Amino acid sequence: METLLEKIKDRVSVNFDLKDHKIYADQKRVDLFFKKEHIPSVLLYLKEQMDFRHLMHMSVIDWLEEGEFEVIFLLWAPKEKIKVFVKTRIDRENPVMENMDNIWPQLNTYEREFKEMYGIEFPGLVAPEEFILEAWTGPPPMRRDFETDKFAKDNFATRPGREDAQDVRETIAKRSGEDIPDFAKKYSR
Amino acid sequence: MYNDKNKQKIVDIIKNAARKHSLWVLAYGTGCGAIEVPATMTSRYDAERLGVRGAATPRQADVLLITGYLTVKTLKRVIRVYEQMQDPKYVIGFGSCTINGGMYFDSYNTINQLDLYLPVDVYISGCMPRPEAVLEGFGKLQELIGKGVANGARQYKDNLDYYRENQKKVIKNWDFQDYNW
Amino acid sequence: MEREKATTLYIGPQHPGITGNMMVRLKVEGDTIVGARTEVGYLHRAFEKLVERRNWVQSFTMMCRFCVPEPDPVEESYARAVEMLDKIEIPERAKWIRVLVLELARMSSLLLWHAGQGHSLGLYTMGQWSVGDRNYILDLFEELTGARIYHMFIWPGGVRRDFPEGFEDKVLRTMDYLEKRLEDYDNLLFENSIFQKRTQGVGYVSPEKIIEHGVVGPVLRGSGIKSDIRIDDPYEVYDKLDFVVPTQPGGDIWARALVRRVEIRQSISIIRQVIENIPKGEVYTKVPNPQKWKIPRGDAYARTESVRGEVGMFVASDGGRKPRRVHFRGAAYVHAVTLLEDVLIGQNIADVSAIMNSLGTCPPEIER
Amino acid sequence: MSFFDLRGTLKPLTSLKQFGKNPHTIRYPEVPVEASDRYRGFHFNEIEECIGCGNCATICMNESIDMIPIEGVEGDKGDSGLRPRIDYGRCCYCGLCVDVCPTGSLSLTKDFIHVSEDPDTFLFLPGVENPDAKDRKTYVSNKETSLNDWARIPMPELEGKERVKSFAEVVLGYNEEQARQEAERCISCGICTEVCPDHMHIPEYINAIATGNDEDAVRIIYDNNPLPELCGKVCTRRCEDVCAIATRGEPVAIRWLKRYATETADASDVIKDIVNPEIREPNGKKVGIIGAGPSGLTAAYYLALRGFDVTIYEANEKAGGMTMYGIPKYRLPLDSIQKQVDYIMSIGVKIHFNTKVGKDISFKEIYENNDAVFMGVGFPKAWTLGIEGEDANGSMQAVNFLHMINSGEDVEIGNKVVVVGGGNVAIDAARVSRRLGADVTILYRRRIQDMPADWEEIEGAEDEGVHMEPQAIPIKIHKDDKGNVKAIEYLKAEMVQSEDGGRPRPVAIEGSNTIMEVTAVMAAIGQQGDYDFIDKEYADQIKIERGRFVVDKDQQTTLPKLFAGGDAANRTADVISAIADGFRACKAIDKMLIG
Repeated sequence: METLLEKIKDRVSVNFDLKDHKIYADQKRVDLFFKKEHIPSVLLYLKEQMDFRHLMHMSVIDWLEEGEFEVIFLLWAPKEKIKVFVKTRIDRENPVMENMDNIWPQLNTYEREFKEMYGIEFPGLVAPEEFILEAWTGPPPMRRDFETDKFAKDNFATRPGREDAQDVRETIAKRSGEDIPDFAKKYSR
Repeated sequence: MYNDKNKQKIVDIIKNAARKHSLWVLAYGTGCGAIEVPATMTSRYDAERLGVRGAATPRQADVLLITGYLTVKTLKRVIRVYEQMQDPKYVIGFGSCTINGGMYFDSYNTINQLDLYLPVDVYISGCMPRPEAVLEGFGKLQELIGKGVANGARQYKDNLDYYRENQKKVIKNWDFQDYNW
Repeated sequence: MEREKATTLYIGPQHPGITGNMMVRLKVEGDTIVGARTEVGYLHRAFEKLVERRNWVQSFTMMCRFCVPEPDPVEESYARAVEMLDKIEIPERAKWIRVLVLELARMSSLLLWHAGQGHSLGLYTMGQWSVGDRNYILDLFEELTGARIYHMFIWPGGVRRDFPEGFEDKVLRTMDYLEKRLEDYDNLLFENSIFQKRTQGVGYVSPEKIIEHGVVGPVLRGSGIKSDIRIDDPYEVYDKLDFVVPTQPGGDIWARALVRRVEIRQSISIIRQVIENIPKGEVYTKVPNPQKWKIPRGDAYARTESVRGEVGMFVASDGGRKPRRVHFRGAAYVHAVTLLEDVLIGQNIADVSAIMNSLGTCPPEIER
Repeated sequence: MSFFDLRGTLKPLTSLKQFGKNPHTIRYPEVPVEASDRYRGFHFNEIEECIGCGNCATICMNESIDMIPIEGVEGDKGDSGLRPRIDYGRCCYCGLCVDVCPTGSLSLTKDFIHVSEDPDTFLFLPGVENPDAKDRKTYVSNKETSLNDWARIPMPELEGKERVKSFAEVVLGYNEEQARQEAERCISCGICTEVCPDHMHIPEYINAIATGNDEDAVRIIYDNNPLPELCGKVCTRRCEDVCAIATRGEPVAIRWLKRYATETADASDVIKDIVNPEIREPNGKKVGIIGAGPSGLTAAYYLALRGFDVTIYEANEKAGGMTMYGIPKYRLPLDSIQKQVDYIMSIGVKIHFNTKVGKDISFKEIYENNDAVFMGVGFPKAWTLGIEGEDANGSMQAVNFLHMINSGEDVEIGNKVVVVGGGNVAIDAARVSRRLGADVTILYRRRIQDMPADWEEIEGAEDEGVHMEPQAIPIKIHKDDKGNVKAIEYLKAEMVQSEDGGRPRPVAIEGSNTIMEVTAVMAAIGQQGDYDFIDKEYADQIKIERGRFVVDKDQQTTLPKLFAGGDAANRTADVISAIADGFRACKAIDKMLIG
């Protein structure tokens, strides 16, 4: 299995500028990292030339701390029965990704979702404005800096009647006269 | 309370007795609880023997089952559906989500308390409620109708401003054609 | 003055023929559909946002809610993805129990499909029967997992409980009963000339659309391609089980119905094999205290064959106590949006409901 | 297909064969339906068994569980006094609360029907509102599938045979991975902090260890304990007795985790770097402290941090008091105390060693030259057995024996030692004697399970080959003609249940005299205070009861300006109480002098 995955990596790296790769033999999977510009041609190559015809999934991860979005395409080769994860990173401040729904029309749905949920722009994407949300005015909700609990508290009131709830740790600290310093509270749960 | 038993006129008593044995439920699966509705309606639990059965359109229905959480987008449609329904009409809140948000209490897209936006006559607890609990809920609704205290629709009319205010707080645009606030 | 030829017709979200809470906006000329647009989002609960606030174990309770009719494949794929990330080996018996649960879920979902497919064509008796019989499977679930619909039974590390006493016999008895009932279903549904005429040649999915749209599951097999994740990318113990993957060349509703007709029988056979071969032993590998459980940085994708096709869970960890990203791939995510829009063109309005049922449209799975 | 499909028309009609069959419709609601034996319905809580740890509220991702005080449940040590209340407007019936319940008090029942027009009725106190649901429990907490970790990570130790060869430390300490794993067992409830005399921030520092922030853990520990490594090695750890996990499993190794965290700082300047304390500007007030034991050092450390000018007077040549001279080195190596004392001195605490109050400096002088005085003098004098022949050579007090060993003196004990007593001191003396090569027997009045010593110590002693002779009452020490110990004579005893319901007491059996040949006898039956150094004019004003200073809750004695702590002021006589006394006194002195 490992050699097969190596071979795939080698074949791709001959044709494209492969930034990095990772092989998971137990999962029959190879991760390939590219620069954003190469993604469409890589996907097209994998689909047309290398049997990776089934697009299992496309996903976006928000690495808030690193200021980047990770865009991942999960491909499956029905004949060889292996997975390829094509990964790239795009800037979080000004996220633009090439529209690729001509390669797989199903990507249209994914791109509409990511446009709405992460604010990633796909130039040339033909789709109605709204996908899941309606009349949404806030920031793209799946971004990590959007606080869903705060939003819910502000907009959807909670039923009163639960105000007498107490925290066990605080109750005990109060009873025994313990002062928990602020820096320790960071670790309280 | 509106219309309590002592003040019910004879004609009301007769009307309510008739109403409670013929509850037509609007077939609108608003949330995940809709999966237990077929089970309740079909052969094992057979709610029809209790006078409960499905109706296809809002104008023919008496009971609006809110089966669980309501997203803001659905809430808008549900309000319209509710307002299209003709009297007598009742709302059953089905499952935890309608009471206090359920497991989606911190979601940015689901409302927490149904009774801020629509009057609710009966709540059924559970996530999701078993068909027995649903039958029990219908039984309770019938009981309330018989007593003449299931007055959600009246409350809605009388306190329309209150409900509208709450609805407008979460529904940012209301752009149904020829059906406006 | 020329009259506008195409009319816009909205079906849903409140419509008895729609499978769940979604809308299809049709452009029709007379009775024929010339354009279709789906509108989803009525059930968006933001699970993928919510799990960012919940730790690895807490998140598992959300998983079954992704798809209401068949919650277990989602639970299983989440559990397996987490196990892949943290390199947890689960006991052998747990794997077998998982297969049993998955197959029972497949059956219950297929019975619901029988009802929906019949209902969409006006055959109401089918619904009364199959949803009624589905309760026997839900009874089994209740006995095993403690809940009828949301089982929350398959969790990272194995399954939550072992079989209760006498459970195996009960499963076999139920299977015997259902097998007999399937003959009745054949007579009522598959032999029914109305059903045949309404489904043959309707809702055609051409083979070239399959690759484009990432079609999976019975829809793929109904177009003549033999593909099943249980065989191609075996998980749990499917590689130790003996079953056939049915295919039909037709590509229409009828072909997909025939595929599902065989599948429910295959499920019965798999369940019997599981009961026969299940090994003894533990059912749960201890995971660390949920409050403090940290998973090393990385990502994993676990895919499971559900009744609608491939469902998968993409899980990414940043090395912390909570998932960084949990992204669910539902079969309906492509079937019910781009593919449905494509397939509906040229069909009659009356067939919309049947086509949606046949494609396995499941709105909660699309918008999560 | 033909226009008229006969088969397709007739086949569906076969369903008519179902006509007249028994319906499978259930007769609910006329005939009630019972849920399965595993159904996850409403909750039930055994109010008596529940300790209010709140783990259910923590695991509940829907925030549907609130901890509230309820009538009839008074919280005391090991019970927060709160009980869960469940909001069925939130609950998703996943049962995780049951799976993490450490006591197993929470369970789910077969009940599932609650229908109401009033949404406020969906708040529910399990166990209080449905006491009859006890018989309908279904989903119960199961130790096998529970999410709690019941088993402790075993502490690596030296083998019993290895141990007796030297004074090397017996407990080896967790390595990083073991510590993380052990810290991950903690459920962060905080029940333990109440029974800790010092109320250390236990959940917080364990959590810091679990997240890999050992230095933060050290900082949190140093917030109210300046001798953590000492505690990490020899604390009596009452916290572990009430640990929520301990109700059904082994408690979290709180002591060993503290030891792990503090051991990572291996020198006093490393500690100083990590803790990096904020030292206030000198405020000009002077505090004198008598005795550099744990309580004195604690008071000194925190007073110095608050800007006081602190001086300690210590009779011995090293600081640490009983922990330095009473605890054998295989339990508490010398340098681990020394390092902490060095750190305390490095922030500005002055210690006058070899200065015995009453001899080298008078109490009066200290009292008058300082704005406040703290006394942590401990119990230096050991009780004697009070039997015939105790003046023989080779008959000694165990405390003195340990003191001599720890100061590096040679003590002649021969090859057969008898230790009388069952406390930690007795075990220590026995194990030290074993390391010196003697055969050791412990004579104890009661049974082994009645011994006040830590069970770990007793087990350790047994592993090392110490012989236990319970229910033995010594009556006489036989001397040989040179005045050396020759043998000890004791009576066997039987345990008699006392009539007032107290614990059984030993009663000697007449005529069961046994004589054992020995070369040394050590008495370890307790110590007492020695307050002769206090000048007469003050001694009258200080109230002493049963050998201890009478102090109020601020550790203040009846003499103003004089505070006391440690063994001389509390009844528990352990390190952590002494530290707590010192910390309390520091706060009180600060309040008294600065306000």
